[in-house]
Amino acid sequence: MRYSIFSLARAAFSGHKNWQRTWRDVSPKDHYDVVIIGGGGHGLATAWFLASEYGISNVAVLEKGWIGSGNAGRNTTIIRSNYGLPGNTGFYELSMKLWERMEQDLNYNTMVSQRGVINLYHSDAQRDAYARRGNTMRINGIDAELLDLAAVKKMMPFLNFDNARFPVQGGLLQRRGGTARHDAVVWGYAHAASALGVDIIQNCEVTGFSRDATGRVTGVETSRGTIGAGKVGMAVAGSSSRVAAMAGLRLPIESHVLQAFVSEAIKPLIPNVMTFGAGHFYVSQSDKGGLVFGGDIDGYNSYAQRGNMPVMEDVCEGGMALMPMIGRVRLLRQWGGIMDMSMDGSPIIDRTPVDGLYLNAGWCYGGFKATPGSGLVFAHLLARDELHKEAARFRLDRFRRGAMIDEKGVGAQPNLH
Amino acid sequence: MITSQPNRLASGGLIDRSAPLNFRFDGKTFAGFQGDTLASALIANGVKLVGRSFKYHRPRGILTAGSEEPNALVELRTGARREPNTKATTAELYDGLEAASQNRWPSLRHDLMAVNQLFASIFVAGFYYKTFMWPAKFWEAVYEPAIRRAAGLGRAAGAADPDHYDKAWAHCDVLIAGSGPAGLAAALAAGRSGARVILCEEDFLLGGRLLADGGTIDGMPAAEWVSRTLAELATLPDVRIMNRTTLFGVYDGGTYGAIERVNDHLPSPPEHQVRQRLWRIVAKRCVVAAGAIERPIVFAGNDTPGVMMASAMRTYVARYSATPAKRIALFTNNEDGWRTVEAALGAGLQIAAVVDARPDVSAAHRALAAKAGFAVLNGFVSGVDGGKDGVKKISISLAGGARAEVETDGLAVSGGWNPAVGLTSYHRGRPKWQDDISAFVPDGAPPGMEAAGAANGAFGLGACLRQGFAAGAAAAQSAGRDGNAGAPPVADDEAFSLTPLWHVAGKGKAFVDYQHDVTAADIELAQREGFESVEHLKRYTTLGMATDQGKTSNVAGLAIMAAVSGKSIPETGTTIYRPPYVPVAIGAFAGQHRDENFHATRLTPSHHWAAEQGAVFVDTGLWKRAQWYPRAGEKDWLETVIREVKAVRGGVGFCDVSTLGKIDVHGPDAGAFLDRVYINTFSNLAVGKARYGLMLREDGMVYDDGTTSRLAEDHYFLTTTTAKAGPVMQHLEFCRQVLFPELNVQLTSVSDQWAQFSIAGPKTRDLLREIVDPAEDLSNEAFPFMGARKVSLRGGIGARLFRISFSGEMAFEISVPARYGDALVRNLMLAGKQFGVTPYGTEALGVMRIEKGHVAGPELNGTTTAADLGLGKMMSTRKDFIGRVMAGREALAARDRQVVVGIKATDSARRLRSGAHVIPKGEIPGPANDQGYITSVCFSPTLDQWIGLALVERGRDRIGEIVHAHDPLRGEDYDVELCNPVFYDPDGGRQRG
Amino acid sequence: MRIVCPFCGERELGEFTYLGDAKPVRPAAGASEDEVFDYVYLRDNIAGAMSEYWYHGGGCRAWLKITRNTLTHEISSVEPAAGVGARQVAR
Amino acid sequence: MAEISWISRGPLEHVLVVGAYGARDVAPGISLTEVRNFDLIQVMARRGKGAELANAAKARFGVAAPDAPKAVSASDVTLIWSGPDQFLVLSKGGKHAIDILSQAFSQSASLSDQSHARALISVTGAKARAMLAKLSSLDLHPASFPIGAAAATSIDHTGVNLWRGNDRPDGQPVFNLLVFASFAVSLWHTMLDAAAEYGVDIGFLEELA
Repeated sequence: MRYSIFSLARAAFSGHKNWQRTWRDVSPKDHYDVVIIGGGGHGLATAWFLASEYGISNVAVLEKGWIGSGNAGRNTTIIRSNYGLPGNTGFYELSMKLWERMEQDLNYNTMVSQRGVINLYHSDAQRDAYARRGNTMRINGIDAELLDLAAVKKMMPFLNFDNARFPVQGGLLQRRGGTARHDAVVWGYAHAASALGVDIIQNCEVTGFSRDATGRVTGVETSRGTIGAGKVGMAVAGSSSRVAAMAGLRLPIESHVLQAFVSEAIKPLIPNVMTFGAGHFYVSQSDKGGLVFGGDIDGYNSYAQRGNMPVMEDVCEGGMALMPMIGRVRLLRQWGGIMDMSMDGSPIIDRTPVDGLYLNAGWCYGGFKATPGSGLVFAHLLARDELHKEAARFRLDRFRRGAMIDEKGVGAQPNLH
Repeated sequence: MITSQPNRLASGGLIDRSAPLNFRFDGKTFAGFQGDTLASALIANGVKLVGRSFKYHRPRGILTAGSEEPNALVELRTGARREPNTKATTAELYDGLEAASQNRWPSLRHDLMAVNQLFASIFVAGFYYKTFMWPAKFWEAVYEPAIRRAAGLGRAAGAADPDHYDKAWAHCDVLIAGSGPAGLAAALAAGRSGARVILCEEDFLLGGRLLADGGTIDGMPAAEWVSRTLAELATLPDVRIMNRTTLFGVYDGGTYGAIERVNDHLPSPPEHQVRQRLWRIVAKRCVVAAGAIERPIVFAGNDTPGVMMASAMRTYVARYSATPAKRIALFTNNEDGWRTVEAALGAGLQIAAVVDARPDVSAAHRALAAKAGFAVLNGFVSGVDGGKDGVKKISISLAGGARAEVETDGLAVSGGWNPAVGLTSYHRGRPKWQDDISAFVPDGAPPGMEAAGAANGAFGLGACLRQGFAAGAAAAQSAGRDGNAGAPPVADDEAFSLTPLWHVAGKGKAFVDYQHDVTAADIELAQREGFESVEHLKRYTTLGMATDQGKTSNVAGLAIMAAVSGKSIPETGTTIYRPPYVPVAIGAFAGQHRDENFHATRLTPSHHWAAEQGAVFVDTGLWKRAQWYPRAGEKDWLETVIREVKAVRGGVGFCDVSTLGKIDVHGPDAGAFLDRVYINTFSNLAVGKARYGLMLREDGMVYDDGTTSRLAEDHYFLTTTTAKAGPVMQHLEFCRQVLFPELNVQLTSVSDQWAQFSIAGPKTRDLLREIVDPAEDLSNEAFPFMGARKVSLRGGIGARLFRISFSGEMAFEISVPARYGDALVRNLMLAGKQFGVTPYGTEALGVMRIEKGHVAGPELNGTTTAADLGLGKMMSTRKDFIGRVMAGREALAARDRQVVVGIKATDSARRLRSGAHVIPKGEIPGPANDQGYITSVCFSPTLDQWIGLALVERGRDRIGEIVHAHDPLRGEDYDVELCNPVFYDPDGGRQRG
Repeated sequence: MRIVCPFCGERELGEFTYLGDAKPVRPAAGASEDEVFDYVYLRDNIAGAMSEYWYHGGGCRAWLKITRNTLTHEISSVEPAAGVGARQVAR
Repeated sequence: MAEISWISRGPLEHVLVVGAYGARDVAPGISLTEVRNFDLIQVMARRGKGAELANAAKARFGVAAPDAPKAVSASDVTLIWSGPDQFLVLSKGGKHAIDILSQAFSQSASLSDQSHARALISVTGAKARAMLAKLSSLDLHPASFPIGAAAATSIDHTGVNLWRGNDRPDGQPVFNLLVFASFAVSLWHTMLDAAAEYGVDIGFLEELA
């Protein structure tokens, strides 16, 4: 059923009794050309691109819980392509371009809002680092502006400019950056992929891999039986190591908890997405009115999906330092997601040493913005058995070769990325 | 003109009639009493309409009397103290309180946004996902701004919060949430057992439901029992009662979060006091006696002002002497709802009728009805007639199928009680369904936590007391306190009979989540569209995501979902419960850490002297460092820095470098230890000598650099960069304790012990001779380049001298004990006057290091190897060291790596900027020919032009090549020449001279 | 989280810094690039009880080997690193 | 030749204002006293020399060095545990200075002078615990932190050594804090903020009592 204001109006007359399921409710078939493990944004996007771009629609997406129950539904909804290193820059811009057409692609309003993302700087050294990054972006055809203090004051007069411990000096702005409605991205891909014949199977947990005599993966064992597959793609960020272990693989990944927070809904206060450069704090305001904010990971391996107080306090300290007007705004909810923290802070999209098994992992805390791009390049890899040119550096063997993509420059210490 | 309080009873209640207070709501002045909440005072003044809903802007009244309130949200206070979304039901009244309704325009009574109700048939759950997609550009320009303005609730202040907050720690054996009968009984038992007890109560009064419902405990009225209990608890030295304090979260290891509203009951905090305090409470055991929340029944018109929870209705009557209605109707499915009838009658109010969903109303209740002259109807309320002025009439579907109508101005609703399962579920434990009370009760509580009383599904007063007491005693005992807990308080148990009823089907909007305008029909739609999982339901309809966190709506919502999807309620399950239990001000989480106190500040030993000189300071990590020392008449910082550099290169200057990390490395294996952490060798360094060292991370990238001196056979003095002082210390301790425990070495940070200054320039020795004991020989022969030793200073103090140079000049670094640092600079100034001694800041320091081609922070960026920095030859091939193997990986040895090289503009007048990229000359910039970037730049007074360092592909093989500096961000493009990074004195003759 | 430092007693999380999995052992001098790669980059990333290194940098500066469940954050043992304090460790 | 003089200036000298601070309508609940001059030596046992160091310490100071988080006092010295097999020697000028102690412990320990690396602040008064609860995560209840208890801990993310001295004659507890010199001004302000509501009495001593 096509969605529009007209279909809504028509439905209103019938008391909304005629709406159908957003995605089909199906039982798993015996065999698919491609089985994707993980019904998050990346898995569903991969399925949609397989069907829409690569003509492969005999595809199942297996989700152990309900779709979008992992990080797709726990993130802070930011989209941007302001990366500085080869490998990341082109890929995230590919993703950004796909965001810009997502609603029309999917016939689903994912509320992509290009309200601007600004990274504030507080020192000459930070300014220089952002200048380097912004110039990289421009050289790659991505919009970037280096704002001075006056421009930041004009754009965000509510920041603490007067008595700050680390005064704001300026910022790197990507106007095309912004936010999108995270759940809608999941539902939109599910809706569109399902319409193209993709089977979305919830409450279906993968418990192992079927392998043939050569060791090739031929399918997956699940809580709903064995499902055969020509190829199996993993898109289970947060659980990558656990699923990979079923195939005997060890990954350059640690699982860490990242907390996020939302305030009570208030009338529009913050126009864009901001990151504080002198503390761990970033924020945007949702269309519903809540300030959505976060900071650093808690810093220790965790699968618990919940965090502790020191980080919560640290984040709020950053928020108050940056804009003391939020002191009386109340924090409404606190939650945590499991991040696939890779050893260089960048993702991995590649074949694995196991035939027939493909990996999409290591998104650290940046997976949401990558959703459409990740879907496209992973679909490309699954369909063509070759790396997409914009994801050619996300290889699994880059660590062994020494070709890390380390934006932060902190090395093989995941909790510092 | 202050209105009278028409709906205030003449006597009774827990308000202080001798303390009248004035307040304003939406600009109108009212009167109330000490002991009121804003809600109770509004009720006493006959105000029924207090807010508008989120989506449809429907008129709303007060629903509850506690922190579960979804409707009565106001903007409290004004100006910078304005607090949006404040629950009138928990806001304590104070004299002069100002509140305004929110989310309405232009006024609460005449809210034009209520036009949304006309489109209600379109604005169903999730409608926005299906439209607003065309044209694509319209989202940011048209649709989204309109939605954002319409959404949201109250307005934040928009100005810096003028109040202060702080944070504190507390420790106890037994932490108790709630001061109702279970909580107080738990405190008694634990306290008597000798436990250290903290009891948190969110209300300003202690007693919980006893405050409104009374009862008899130990043969005395509940109020008397409460005051006796509090008196006994006050005699126990380690029992601490914290009212106005909400326990909002439970974290690992028995750490709990609580928010104390220290001064929210006053217009503004007294001087030196905070508004709120965040508590981190560490408790061995926790008893959750947080009570239960009465749940609504979903029926058409259930959001009309004047429809109120039955327990809230009697709270207002009994506790506040405020009457929400004159002629009350009750809609109940359980026995407890009838208590509201008793309370109302006791206060002299009329009962219009009782609609009881249960067929078997007790004879006692029927007798009461007969006596008081009201009807008891077996059936359901199916409609409400009324509007913003309140309820006028209710329609009833009688059990037999007939309909009835009853005129009333206030409908009390009781759908049963839900235990407050928040705290017990915050570690992702899922509450379990208990059939006899048709409610979820705690299960899977965090370690050390136990629920008691109503929070545990025990609704009888006697049971609450028994459970609370037992839980308190058990908690004390498991915390190792086994004193005599004495006898538990005793009370009878009321009958509890309930017939589950969630939703009365019928025409008209029936609200589940009042604040977010989620109706029963929305839930049915969500199910139809496949959003059956409760988490999907929540996200698709926004059920339970409002400021009340669904305290009144979640269970009803999932019960309706269970019904339409043909599952049981426990099969349907609950969503994940997430802290905080009540919304908490962000300012409280930040506490003292805002403005200049966001982070601590570190000052160097010469800071106050530098401030006296008018130095401009720069933040370097937590340090304040002198960036330059302006003099009168200098037009800008550049002029100042040029003067400082010239003074050093032509005479002598000094700079405080105390911020460098300093580590004493002691022990017989100190040399062997350093050999393993540095790429070069230190075990063969002679005593009295210094050496530059480079450390890698285990992944082969450069970690840090610095100079390390050997002061004795078994004592090295290691320095780190300012930025890495802490991390390097941690890394070295890891090497000492974990990687190389067999080495006999000891590490101590001495960063703060020594005031360290670089003294540089051709007249350095002249200046030092003024300071150093004449017996010390500073000649090149006696104290050559890279010499390091202790010396005596004139006037009798000891110091350390290091013949090292960052500037490229003849230079020493001198260390004195930190409390002499101030005296040292003053002595240097005095003694150096004859040589024109000049203090210089970090900027001049940076200029001279670039002139000299020394790498620093911008080049040591964590992605460069020793070879990239031109220091590959330092890597010893004769020993193992951290990072050696990984540094050899193929991509790190690749020919096309970006390496450090010098740059200078071909146009000597051209200013350079860091962050510009390097592109081959004549090519159009693109990802394929982006060959590097400029890392550090300065104006070199020595060369009289801007120079810099850059990381450029094969840079060292391209010396002399003209390349293009491309800086689109700043709109600059210019040619630069790649050159030797050592611009100044490449032979090093000056520093060795 | 609370960690019972064997020297200082129970302390709050903020005093400690996390390093990571304590199972990988640094290969001896002369190890191959593959062995060192495995040590530096590959992780079991256990969901369950895991042995890991923590540093009591905000206290006594001891490195600790802690067994902690990554699903629940429950700590089941804390022991000092081999070379804590003046412990004699054989070469 | 210029006149050279070595005036010792402690880190708090420019910010400590003797007298009352904060709330005035109450009797001061907090007294803060800085001690400006002292010798402070960090002593760390060398590998396998823990017992030897203990003996040498006993011989030198007449008391056993603490092997648990405690502070022990002898006539002219306080030994404060600072970590496994290490302690701080706090004394009044001269007698236990680094050069002297280095001789005494040369066989068994590594020593570093910290005399100038720290500021020493003593906190006392009826509200001392309430104030410290805002700064320190430790449980300072008398049963948990009795006289002589010591801790290496953190305040405002910065390392401190905290120990409880003998009670004041009026029975109020005394908490001593050694804080890093470069952080001292910042922590001093933090302490004043925490103490202000209770009323503060500020003073200093030139030498350790």
